[in-house]
Amino acid sequence: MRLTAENLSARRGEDLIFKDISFTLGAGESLVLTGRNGSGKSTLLRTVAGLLRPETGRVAWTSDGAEAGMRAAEACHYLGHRNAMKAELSVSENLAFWKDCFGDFSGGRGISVGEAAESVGLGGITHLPFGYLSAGQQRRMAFAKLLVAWRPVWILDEPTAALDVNAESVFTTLIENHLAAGGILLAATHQPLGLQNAQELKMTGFAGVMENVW
Amino acid sequence: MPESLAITKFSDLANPTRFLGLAARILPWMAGITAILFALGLYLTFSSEGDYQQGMTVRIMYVHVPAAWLSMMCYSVMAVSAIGTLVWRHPLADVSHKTAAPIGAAFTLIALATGSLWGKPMWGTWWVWDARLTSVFVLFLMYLGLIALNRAMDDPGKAARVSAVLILVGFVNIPIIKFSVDWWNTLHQPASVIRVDGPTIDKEFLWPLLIMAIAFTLLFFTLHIAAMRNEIWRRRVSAQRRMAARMAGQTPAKEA
Amino acid sequence: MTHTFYISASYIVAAIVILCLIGWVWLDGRARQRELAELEASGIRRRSARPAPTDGAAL
Amino acid sequence: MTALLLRDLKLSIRSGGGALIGVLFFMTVVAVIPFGVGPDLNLLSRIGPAIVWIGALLSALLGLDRMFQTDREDGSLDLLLMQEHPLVLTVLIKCLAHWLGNGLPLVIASPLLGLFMNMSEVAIGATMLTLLVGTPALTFIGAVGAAVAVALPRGGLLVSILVLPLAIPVLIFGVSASYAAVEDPAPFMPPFLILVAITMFFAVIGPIGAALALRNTAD
Repeated sequence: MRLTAENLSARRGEDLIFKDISFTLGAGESLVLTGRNGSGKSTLLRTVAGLLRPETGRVAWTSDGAEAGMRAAEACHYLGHRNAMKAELSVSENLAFWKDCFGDFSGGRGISVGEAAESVGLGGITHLPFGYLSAGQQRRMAFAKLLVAWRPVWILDEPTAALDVNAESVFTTLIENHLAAGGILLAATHQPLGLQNAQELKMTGFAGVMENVW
Repeated sequence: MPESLAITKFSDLANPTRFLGLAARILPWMAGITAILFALGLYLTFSSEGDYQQGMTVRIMYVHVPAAWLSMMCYSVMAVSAIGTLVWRHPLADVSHKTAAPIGAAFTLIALATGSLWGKPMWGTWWVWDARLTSVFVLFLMYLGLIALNRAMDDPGKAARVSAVLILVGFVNIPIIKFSVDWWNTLHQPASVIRVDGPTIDKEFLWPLLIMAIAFTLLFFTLHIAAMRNEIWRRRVSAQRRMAARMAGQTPAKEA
Repeated sequence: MTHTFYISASYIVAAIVILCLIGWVWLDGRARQRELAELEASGIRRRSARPAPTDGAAL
Repeated sequence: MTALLLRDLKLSIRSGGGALIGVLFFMTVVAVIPFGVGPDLNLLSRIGPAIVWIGALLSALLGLDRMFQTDREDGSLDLLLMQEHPLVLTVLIKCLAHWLGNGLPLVIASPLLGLFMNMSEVAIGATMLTLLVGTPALTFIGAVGAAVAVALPRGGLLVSILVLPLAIPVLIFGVSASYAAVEDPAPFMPPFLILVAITMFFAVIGPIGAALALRNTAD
């Protein structure tokens, strides 16, 4: 089970944000991206998640059961800046929808909606409309979305923004459990997540304009 | 609690809790009286003779006229509530004009449908674009627009103020509807019950019509009070849910 | 078509609309009361009702 | 996939949903026509099918820009793009939900407006039938426009401009089938079958085009 990136480069508009990034992550391994604002952390994460087309290079997922040529994105959970939850629907409706839509990836099972809300510490309020929750609570529920369906790779973009210390420790515990279960983590963050033996990749940003094109 | 004295005071009726208590007490009575009046009215309606000019179809009048009357009265109730919202910033006034809109739309729909069913045998067409019919149709659209406006806004307080302004602006339509048959020469017959020189309508039709009109009016108030009670409950549920969400944030999160 | 058709049609239309209206108000009220009861059951009360729940406030 | 259909339907019915507003706009547009052309019943019944069709077309355009926009704003679109299901299928389901929430109410409201335009019973039936068959095509065409405009600010206006020219064939055959039902020499079936063909054609082309646009506008 391996997530591989080879010679990735990507651009935003005409600017080359990064180039020639390669890494390999096996079961239980994690990679934390650091760097100042605009250094390309989010861009790299979106490229790995298949939401941006890489300028060069490729992202590949290899494991025993996987068919050749499968998109790596299908093995990933992506938690971006936005929570991907509807304010009009209740928390449980939101989570149940995503549970149904995601389906379980081979090699694991998601937990139920109630248990997922319980494990982010908000068990009693799943019947409330998502819009009634505070920003921190919304973020926690968005995190619960990762638990309802199994994906080996978690791609987290600033997961702990808008969270207090207490909730951060809950997140760290959940991430450690995921890694212990053979998961892979790829995260961008300002705050240290408090993970042991995580690899770190420092993004510098702006690798130059596309001078070879024009 | 010394509530027996204060209940007569208007300002205390403002208290939603007091309103709920009052509503619980009078709603069964109102519903009962409405049912009795409807039974009586319908009995009189079907035992009366037909009109020599319009034949049996005059019986449509006993539904059509009260519904048309209510469509205008409901808007007037909403306009008064809108003043309550804008001038006194009364929470019950917000609830009142919000809940009256669907009821008004329903009665306007009845007036339009029965009018159409009356027009087909009388005029040979379902619909004509004359002043009375058009202005009632505009009223119907205004009701629907107000419902849509209330649904589109998240904050009920702001929605109430915005729709109150719209209600008051739209109130110009009510006199137009009332006097359209006098001002313009239309197919629709002029008023025959409420006139300065007394009703021109035959006594035989007047009684069933009056009873049906009172029954419809009582039905409106029964439904309106019940709908207001529902709306108050809805806002309570929403407030308590918000509070529940806040409280869940304060309790320490459980370690997974 | 006979006049009876138009008369019965208009009474039926009026009856259907009014019954829908009554049904909506009735069911809406039932649903709201159930939600309030659920909230009550999960231990959430109005602030004014918490010390000594009276009839009116507990509704 | 059923989950996506149900979620989108729920969203279109709950507060802020477009179903009621679309119908209301439809009624208003058709109701202002008699003020413009005068209350001549013969004239109204002659132009009735065309007016109802144009009203339905404009109201169908009204809600189109929100089709992918809301999902993009809250980030759901990213997650939908990542899934295993083919994106074409996801788009097709979203189109279906959008039509059920916004298109079908227009079809249901159209007989009422037919009465207001003094149309005959046959004409009303024909117009309703052609709208039932034709409005899905508008949704499928609109999906391409909505997907192209999803990343743009003020995309709503642009969607209308992009979609209207493509919707003209639907309008032509919808209206001509409605007229053919009432005017004797012209047969009803040929334009109606062409309308069915157009809808089926766009049911294939629309989701493919929209999926392609969504993949390429991601940023």
